[in-house]
Amino acid sequence: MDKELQELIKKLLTEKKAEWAIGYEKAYDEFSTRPAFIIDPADTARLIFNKYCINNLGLYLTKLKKNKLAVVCKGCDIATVFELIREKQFKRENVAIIGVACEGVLDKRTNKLLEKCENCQVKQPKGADFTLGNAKNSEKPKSYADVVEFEKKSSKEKLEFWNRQFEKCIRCYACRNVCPVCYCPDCFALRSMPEYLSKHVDADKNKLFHMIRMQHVFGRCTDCKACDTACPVNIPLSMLTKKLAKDAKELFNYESGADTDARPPLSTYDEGDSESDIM
Amino acid sequence: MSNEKKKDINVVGFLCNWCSYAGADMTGLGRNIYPSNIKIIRIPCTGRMDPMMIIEAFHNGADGVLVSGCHPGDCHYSEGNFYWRRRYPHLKSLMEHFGIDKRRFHASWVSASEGKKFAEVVKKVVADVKDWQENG
Amino acid sequence: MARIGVFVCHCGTNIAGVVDVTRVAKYAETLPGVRISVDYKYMCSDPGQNTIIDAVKKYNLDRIVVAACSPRMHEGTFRKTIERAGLNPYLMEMANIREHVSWVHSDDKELATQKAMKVMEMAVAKVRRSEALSKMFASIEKRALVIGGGIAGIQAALDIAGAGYKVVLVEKEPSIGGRMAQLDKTFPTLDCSACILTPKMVAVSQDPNITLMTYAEVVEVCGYVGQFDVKIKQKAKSVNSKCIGCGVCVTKCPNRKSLSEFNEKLAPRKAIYTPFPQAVPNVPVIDRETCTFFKTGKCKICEKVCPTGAIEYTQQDEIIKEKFGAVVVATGFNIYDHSNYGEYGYGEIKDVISSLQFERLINSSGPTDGHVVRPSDHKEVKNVVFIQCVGSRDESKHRPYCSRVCCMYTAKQAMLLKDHYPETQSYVFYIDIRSAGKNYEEFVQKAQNDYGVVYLRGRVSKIYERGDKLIVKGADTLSGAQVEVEADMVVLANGLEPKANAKELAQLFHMSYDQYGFYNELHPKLAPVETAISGVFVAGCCISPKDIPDTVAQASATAAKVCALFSKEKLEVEPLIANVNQLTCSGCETCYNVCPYSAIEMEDKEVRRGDMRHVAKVLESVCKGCGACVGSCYCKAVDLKGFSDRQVMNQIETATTELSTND
Amino acid sequence: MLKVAYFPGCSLSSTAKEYDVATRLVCEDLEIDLVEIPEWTCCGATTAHITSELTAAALPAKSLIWAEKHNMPITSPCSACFSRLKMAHLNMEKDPNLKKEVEEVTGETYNGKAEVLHLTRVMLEKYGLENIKAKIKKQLKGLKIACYYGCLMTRPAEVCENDRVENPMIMDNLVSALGAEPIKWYYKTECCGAAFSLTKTEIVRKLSGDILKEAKTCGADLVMVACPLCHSNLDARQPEISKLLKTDLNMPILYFTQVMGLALGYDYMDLMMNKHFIDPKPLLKSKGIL
Repeated sequence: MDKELQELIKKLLTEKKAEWAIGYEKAYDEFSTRPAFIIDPADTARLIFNKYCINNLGLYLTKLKKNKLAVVCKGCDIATVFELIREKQFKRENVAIIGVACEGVLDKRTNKLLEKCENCQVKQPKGADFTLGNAKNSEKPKSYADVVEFEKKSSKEKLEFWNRQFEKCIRCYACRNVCPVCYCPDCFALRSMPEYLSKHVDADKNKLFHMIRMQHVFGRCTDCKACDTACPVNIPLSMLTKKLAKDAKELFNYESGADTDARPPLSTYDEGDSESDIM
Repeated sequence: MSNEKKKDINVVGFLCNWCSYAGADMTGLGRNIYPSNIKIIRIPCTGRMDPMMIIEAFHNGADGVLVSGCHPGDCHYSEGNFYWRRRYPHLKSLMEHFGIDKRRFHASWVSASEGKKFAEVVKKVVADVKDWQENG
Repeated sequence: MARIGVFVCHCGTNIAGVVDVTRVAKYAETLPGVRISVDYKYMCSDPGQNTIIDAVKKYNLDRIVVAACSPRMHEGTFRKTIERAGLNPYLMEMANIREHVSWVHSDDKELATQKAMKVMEMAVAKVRRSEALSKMFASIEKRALVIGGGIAGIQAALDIAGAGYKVVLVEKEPSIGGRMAQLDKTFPTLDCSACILTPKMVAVSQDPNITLMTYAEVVEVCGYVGQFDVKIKQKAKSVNSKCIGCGVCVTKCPNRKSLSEFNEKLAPRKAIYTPFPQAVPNVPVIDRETCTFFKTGKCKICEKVCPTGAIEYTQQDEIIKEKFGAVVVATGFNIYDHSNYGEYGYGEIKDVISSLQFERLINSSGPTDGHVVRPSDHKEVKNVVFIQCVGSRDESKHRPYCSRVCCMYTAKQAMLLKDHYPETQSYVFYIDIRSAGKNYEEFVQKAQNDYGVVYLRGRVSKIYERGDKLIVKGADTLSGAQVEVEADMVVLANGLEPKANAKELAQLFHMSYDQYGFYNELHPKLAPVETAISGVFVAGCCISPKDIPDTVAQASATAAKVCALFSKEKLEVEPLIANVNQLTCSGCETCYNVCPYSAIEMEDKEVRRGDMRHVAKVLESVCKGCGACVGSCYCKAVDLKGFSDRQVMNQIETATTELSTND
Repeated sequence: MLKVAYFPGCSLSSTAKEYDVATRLVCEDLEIDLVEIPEWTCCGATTAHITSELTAAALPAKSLIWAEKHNMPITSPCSACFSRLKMAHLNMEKDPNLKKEVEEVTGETYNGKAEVLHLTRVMLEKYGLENIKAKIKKQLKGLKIACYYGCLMTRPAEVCENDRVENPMIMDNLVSALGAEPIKWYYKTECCGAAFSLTKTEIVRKLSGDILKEAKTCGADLVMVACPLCHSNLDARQPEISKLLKTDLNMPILYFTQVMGLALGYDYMDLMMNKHFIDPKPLLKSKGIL
């Protein structure tokens, strides 16, 4: 597949269909890959795709202010690209999506498949401009069993759980920096007028940061797990992003990144929306 | 978000200017008594209600939060409360996931003429928060 | 550092009777930035306001907090005060320690005082982050819309037109005149309703400043004071402007399947009709629901007989768009539907009639030419029972309010009956007689003393038919006896309630209404014809039940309000609107999508040198300041003047901390 | 087949035995399965509800719980029993504390799911008027019937879910369906004197007398009732009332299931009409029904 990929990108760059191409290349060892940014068609030989291509390259689309881009996407990463198009961060016609079939990626720390790759519905990418390779989608739907289990805890237990987690947080903002939809020009966490978040680092303030971040990405987060994987202190952020996906589905029957023309759940309404909990 | 030390229940109420704030004024005109635990912040419309402000309120140590607006269809700005009606269940669910008990976060529709209802709503919110504090 | 002045009002004993105002003022002094703190008996009085102005000068204050009543009451007053003192009016905040503290926490003075201190502290915290805002002006379309062509709408239209402004009067029915046109005589003078109303109706039709739109309804409203964009649906009358009102079509129409609305369904009417002979405009309409031609495609008699060719079957409903600077809503009332009263026969006993039906029966141009006969068998009546408070003062029917006019019109009806038929005897069952008004009590006394009307204080428990009589069983609470009256007819004093679609109309304008659907005044005493929506005024029974003189007075009051508005060149509007910090805007278009007013525009702009971006911008003249954009912007690029994140966060922080001293 | 939990109540096993017999016969014929609640207890009428709220709720609760457990609507032909069952149900719904207490006393839980219906509603709404019509064997032509509802079947309106308290029509509609003529009269819900039956009989004589007199004036051949107490006041007291009014009223009082039984082809003795003080035989014979 690597050959095919290299040829395709070479063609796109040569024909000026893309100014930049974003793909993966081998990093410091055989278990590591890193993003590769290619301008020169002659440079495409670096490009690879394998089970260590864990990064969501959609992240770089908002950072590269270029008109024409080509990006290598696993099936799951396409949702991110679609979401960013919906959020008007660039136009559909300006990005060539190169979908690559994927049997799941490995967390190199454990050498295990990522949890999201089990029951994956998009091993074979959907909605790409070019698709390379073949893979069979899982027949089982995405499982929310762990979230459902967590929801059963009492609020006190939940509070204690998160307090322990955020005790560990060092506020490195890695989660935010790898998040493709955290592209705000001026993040609330860094503002001083008003100071939404104290710069002081403690469990309480760390939690405030994560609560607000999670609220801000509701209906936008595609549950890509970039933050979860990036966290250096292993805070289970997946437990939060998955909750967002579950709520969007259950409360508003909405799935982020499924449709580039959709109205996200909080920027629209229905006159018959439920209000059972409102006095 | 430690509330253990505090004795008195502390509820922050965000009231839309046109219906619920006026409704709360009506509560006064009717001399309906309600617990003094609630501190009211006037906002133009529940559509203005940024979920972030509610998270900030809990972070600052509020035991309870109430957001109250116009009944659906009555919004002074036509649609504001419809947007709020979507933010509320989402935010409540997310807050619960973080361990903010559901008894601490409430929403209501109180019109400009429902003075008595506002008093009842405040009583209910304070009772719920108390229940959470006492019974966990 | 801010230089804040805090002014605590006693409001006589309204606040000071519960809250220790001196403690509140003392506490204020301990807050950072507060330079002076004063308490005073009536802050809104002249000397009170002067205290503020003097303090601004003496202490060089730049921000003010007034702890007093609701800002909905006096925010405007105190903004003007500090403007007089040379400050920007938006650097003042009110702490509501009356409606939200003293009046609702009078059970515990200590807690009330502590809360008052906190509420004041929150206002200080907010004002610290207030910004000077410059005034904004909007243009005024000097045309008024009057909705409802009853006596209130007619009076308002005439008064506004008389001042030289253009008016469009919209009426749902084919003619103006409203309820007053249905009445026979009016209390307490017993002058004929039509005789005093019809000249005004004619004046409306002849006034060059008034455009009359009958058989029309308001269907959509956008905009705001000075600039209301209104869509009016002109229903197809099927009769065009060639009509000269000769009435041949009505006479010849063979279809009399409908019951006359104007005659309260006591008589049939034709499919082509004018509601009553003195209708204005005197142009008939075709009721397409019942018209033979519209139902079967055959007939067309009216077209054949019309001498001017005015019948136009192909007419369509039309939507007309108009711009108005102000609106008067005068939609009037319906009477309570007594079929909800099982004890009075569920509306199924023919000779138990409503008060309006009685008006039509006794009116000489009514369906019986003024003969008061039983609807069931057209026999004349001898004994008539009147029952008061039907759908009024009745908790069980969710109508606890008094309808105000029923005691008077019942007395009137009993007297008119005796005048017409001296041999009749009337009985009135009542709860209390409420006859407050000029010459009203005398009028009721006259009914009792000169006309021999028997007043029985008590309610009726049952009416039933026995033979051709009605048996009325009730209580006379004054004698303690149960009474039974054998009557020929029972006339119910139906209470007044809002029009069935009153709520829908309110929602078009976003006016607030009470649980019954009566429109809420801005202030029940001091702004009785204004609503919370500036530029929208209300008059007559759509606010609450009232008699004709009060209705006319209110209508003229709305006209005065409209004229005062139109006398200005430009309209000052609140600058409490949204603004976008384009540097932090990501261009996601969320605000653009949620704005109810389309007040957000997206533009491609170089926000910094070399930083070309797709960003949002607020159209200042369109924004109404609802803040839906602020609530949905995750980049925190939009903020709302007067309710900014900095202000709200300061309030939250203060609200959630304890009082800073033990005082 | 419609299955209904049946609460006969005390009267139906004594003074109103004929009501019980007729009801069971008719239901069998209509194929309504009346399942008598095993070991049903007193509904608590008149004594319990004026003395102890808990007893008033706990007594009927046992039957309610049984009906809920067996997933059946619960009915009683007696208006007083019906009223007590329904009241207990509603009071427990309104007051969770009361429900808790009742659950402690009875040792069982109640989920508030029992559907309490008066027997007339079971027949006319659950079973259906059209279905009844289909079963009729004998049209009751020429019979003028005054339907008397009394108080507890229709009031309080919110308890009985009746929107026509002042002029109920449910039994009148039944009478029409059976081929007889319901007379138009307005004493359908007047008080019969009810529980003063034993303590202050002069009140009963006056009030029940008014009702009987009105029925007579309006041309009724017989009065149809759906409550044992109404029946006993109108029937058993009738000889005294006639004496008081100095006229022979001779107004037979029949239970509505007895009237239905006639239309379904049962005879005088099947329906135990011989138990009535005012014998309906001469009337029914003269109309050709017997």
